Amino acid sequence: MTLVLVFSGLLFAIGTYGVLTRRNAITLLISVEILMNAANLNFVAFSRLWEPELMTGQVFALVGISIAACEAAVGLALILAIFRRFGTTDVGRIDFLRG
Amino acid sequence: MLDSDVQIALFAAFGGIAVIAALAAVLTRYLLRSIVAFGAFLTAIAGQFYILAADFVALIQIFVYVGGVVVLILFALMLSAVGQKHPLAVSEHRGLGAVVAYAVGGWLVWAAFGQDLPKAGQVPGETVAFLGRAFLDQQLVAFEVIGIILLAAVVAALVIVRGERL
Amino acid sequence: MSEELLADVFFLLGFGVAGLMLPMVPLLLLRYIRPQHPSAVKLQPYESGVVQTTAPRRPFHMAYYNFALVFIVFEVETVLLFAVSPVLRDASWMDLLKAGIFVVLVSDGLFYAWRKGALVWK
Amino acid sequence: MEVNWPDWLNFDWLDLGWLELPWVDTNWFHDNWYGLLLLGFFWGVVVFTMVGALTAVYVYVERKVSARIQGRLGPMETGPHGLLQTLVDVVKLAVKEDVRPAAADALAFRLAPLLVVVPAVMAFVVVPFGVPMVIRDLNVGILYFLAVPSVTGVGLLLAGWASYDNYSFLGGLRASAQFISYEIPRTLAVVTVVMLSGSLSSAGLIGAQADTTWFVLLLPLSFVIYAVTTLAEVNRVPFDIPEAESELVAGFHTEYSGFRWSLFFLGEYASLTTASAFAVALFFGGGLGPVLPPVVWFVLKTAVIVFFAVVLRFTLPRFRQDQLMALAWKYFLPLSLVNLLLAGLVMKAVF
Repeated sequence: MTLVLVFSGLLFAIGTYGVLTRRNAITLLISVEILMNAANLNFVAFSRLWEPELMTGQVFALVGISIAACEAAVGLALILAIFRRFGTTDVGRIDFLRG
Repeated sequence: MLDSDVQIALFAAFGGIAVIAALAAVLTRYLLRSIVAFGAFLTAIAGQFYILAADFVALIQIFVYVGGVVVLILFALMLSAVGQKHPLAVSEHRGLGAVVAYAVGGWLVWAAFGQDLPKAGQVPGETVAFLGRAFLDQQLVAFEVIGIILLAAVVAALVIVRGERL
Repeated sequence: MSEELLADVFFLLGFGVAGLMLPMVPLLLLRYIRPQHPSAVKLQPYESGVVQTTAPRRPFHMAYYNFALVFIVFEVETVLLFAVSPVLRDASWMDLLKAGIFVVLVSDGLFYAWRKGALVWK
Repeated sequence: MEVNWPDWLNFDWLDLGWLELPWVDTNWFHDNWYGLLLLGFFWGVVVFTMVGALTAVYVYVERKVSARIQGRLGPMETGPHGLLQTLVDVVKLAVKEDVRPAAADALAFRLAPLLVVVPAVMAFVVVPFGVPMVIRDLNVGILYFLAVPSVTGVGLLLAGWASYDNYSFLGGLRASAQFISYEIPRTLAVVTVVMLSGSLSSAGLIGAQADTTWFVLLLPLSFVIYAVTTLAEVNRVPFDIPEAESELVAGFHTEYSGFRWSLFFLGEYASLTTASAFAVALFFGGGLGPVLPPVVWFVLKTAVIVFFAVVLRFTLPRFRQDQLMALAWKYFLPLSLVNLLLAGLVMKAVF
C-alpha cells in the first residue's frame, strides 16, 4: 500500500515539474494527464482498503478518466484555436493579454 | 505461488516503467517522443490497475486513454504541425520547477511512509457486477453527472474549435 | 480472488512478449540476409511517383478534429455503459430508466453537433 | 466465470485435454509466475504462428475467389493450382530491401507496424474457440477484445505521419478518422450483447447463448451494425478508403516495403480473423452446435463469415470519404442508439 503511495507521489512530482517547466501547450496537457493518472492510482488503491465491495474508489477512478478525456478534448480544442489565432502553441509567446 | 511478494514485485516493475516513461514524456524535447512515452506510461498504469484488482478500470484506461486521448493528441499535433523536427523551447523556470517538484514529491513520499494503513480488504471477484450496481445505486449521481459533463464538453469543444457562437 | 487477476497479468505479459518478439526477431535477423543499398534517390519519399512539391505535415483542415471530439465523448459514454450493462439483465425498470437518462443526456451532444453542421465533411 | 453447461455440450475430452499430457504437471504452470509467463508466451507463439498461417491461406483463397468472380484463373504457376504462391511471396517479402525514407521519423516509422499487428494478435486471447475453452477467460474479456485493438488507431496515425509523404499523411489521417468513427457504433452494438449475456467474460457469453438461443435471433439489428462497422474497422471494401489505390497510392503504408509492409498486411488480416471469430462468439453461439465438437463448429462458422467478407470485396464499389463519415455518424450512431433501446425491451421480454 505504501508502495502505491510512493509511486503516485513520484508521478505527481514528475507531472508537477512538467506543468511548471514546459512551454508547449500539448506537453503541458500531457503533464496534466500524468497528474490525473497519479490521482487515479490512489483512488483505485484506496478502493481496496475500505469496503471494497462498494467500489467507491474504482467509480471515482472511472469518473477521473472520463473527466480527463473531456479535459483533453476541450484543452486540445483550445490549443487548436490558439494555434490558428497565433500560429504557435508555445504558451510563453501567447501574450495578447499584455496589451 | 502467487503470493503478495510476487504481486509487490510486479507492481514495482510496472511502477518503474511508469516513472521512467513519465520522466521521458516530461523531459524530452521532441513532441512525438513525448506522446509515445505518454502512451507507454498509460499502459504501465493500466498494468498497475489490473494488479490492484481493478481489471475493468485497467481496460478502460487502455480504451479511453491509449485508444482515445492519445489519438486525439496526435490529431492535434498533426493539425498544428509543431515541434516536428526541431526541438521545443524549454522555459527559463527550470530550476524553480525542479525545486517545487522535489518538494511536492518528497512531501508525498514522506506522507506515504508516515501513514499506518489497514490491510487491504477482500476484493470481490466479479468487479464489473459490483461496479455496475454501484453506478446504479450509491453512485448514481456521479453516473448522471458524467453524462452532463460529457455533453458540456462536446458543446464547449465544438464551439471553441469552430470559433462560432452558441 | 485478486490472485486470479495477478495470474491474468502474468499470462498477458507473456503473451505480449511473444507477440512483440515474433515480428521483431525476424526483423533483426533478416537484416543480415536482405540487401541494403541505400542511395539518395531511393530514400526520397515515393509519393505517387513524382517528386514531392509540397511539404507534408502541414496544418491540415479541422474537419478531422470535429469528428475526433465527438468520438472521445461517445467513447467515454460507451465505456460507462459497459460498466452498467452486465447488471441490467436482472435489474428493475427503474435501473433501465437511469441508464436511459444517461444515454439520452450524451446523445444530446450528437444532436447538437449535427445541428451545428460539425458532422459535415468539408 | 462459472457456467452450468447443458449435458449435451459435454466435450471435456476435446477441450484443453490435449494440453494435459501425462508427463506434464499442468498445475505447475498456473501456480508460478514464471509458469504463467511461459504459458502466455507459449500461447503467444502458437497464436502468432496460427495467424500467420491463416493469413497465407486467406491470401490464396482471396486470389482464387477474385479470379473466379472476374473469370480469371488466379495464381497457377507455383505448385499445383498456385498453392505455393503465398509461400513464395512470404520469402520474397522477407528478403526484400527495407527502405526507410531519409526524411521519415525513425522512432514512429519503426513503432507503427508493431502497434498495428500486436494488438490485433493479442485480441485472440479472449476468443472462445471451444465451448468452455478460451485461451484465457478474463473477467472483462469482451471489453478486452474491444480495448486492445483500439490501440491500432494510434499505429495508423503514426505510420502515415512518420513517412513524410503527403499521400501517406492523408491516408493515415483518413484511416484513423474512419477507425475511430466506426468504433463507436460497433462498441454500442456489443453493449447490447453484454446486456443480454449479463457478463463481460467470453465463457459467460457462450453460456448465456446456451441458455437461450443465438443472439443474432434476438438482436438482428446489432449483428447488422457489428458486421458493417467491422468491415470498416478492418479497412475492407467497401470501406477501404485509406488504401484507395486510385487516389492515395497505397495510403498510410505507401513508404513501407518488405517485412515491415507485411506486418501491416498481417495486422489487417489478423484483425479480420479476430473480428469474424468474435462475431461468431457474440451472435452465433460460438462453438454451440449438435453432434460435432465445438471447435469444429466454431471454425466452420468463422470460415463462413470470412468467406462472405472475401466475396464482398469483389462485388461492391468503394465509398467516398464524406459518405463514409456521414454513414458512421448520421446513420449508424443514431441507429445503434435506437438499437440500444430496442435491446432493453428485448431483454425485458426474454428474461
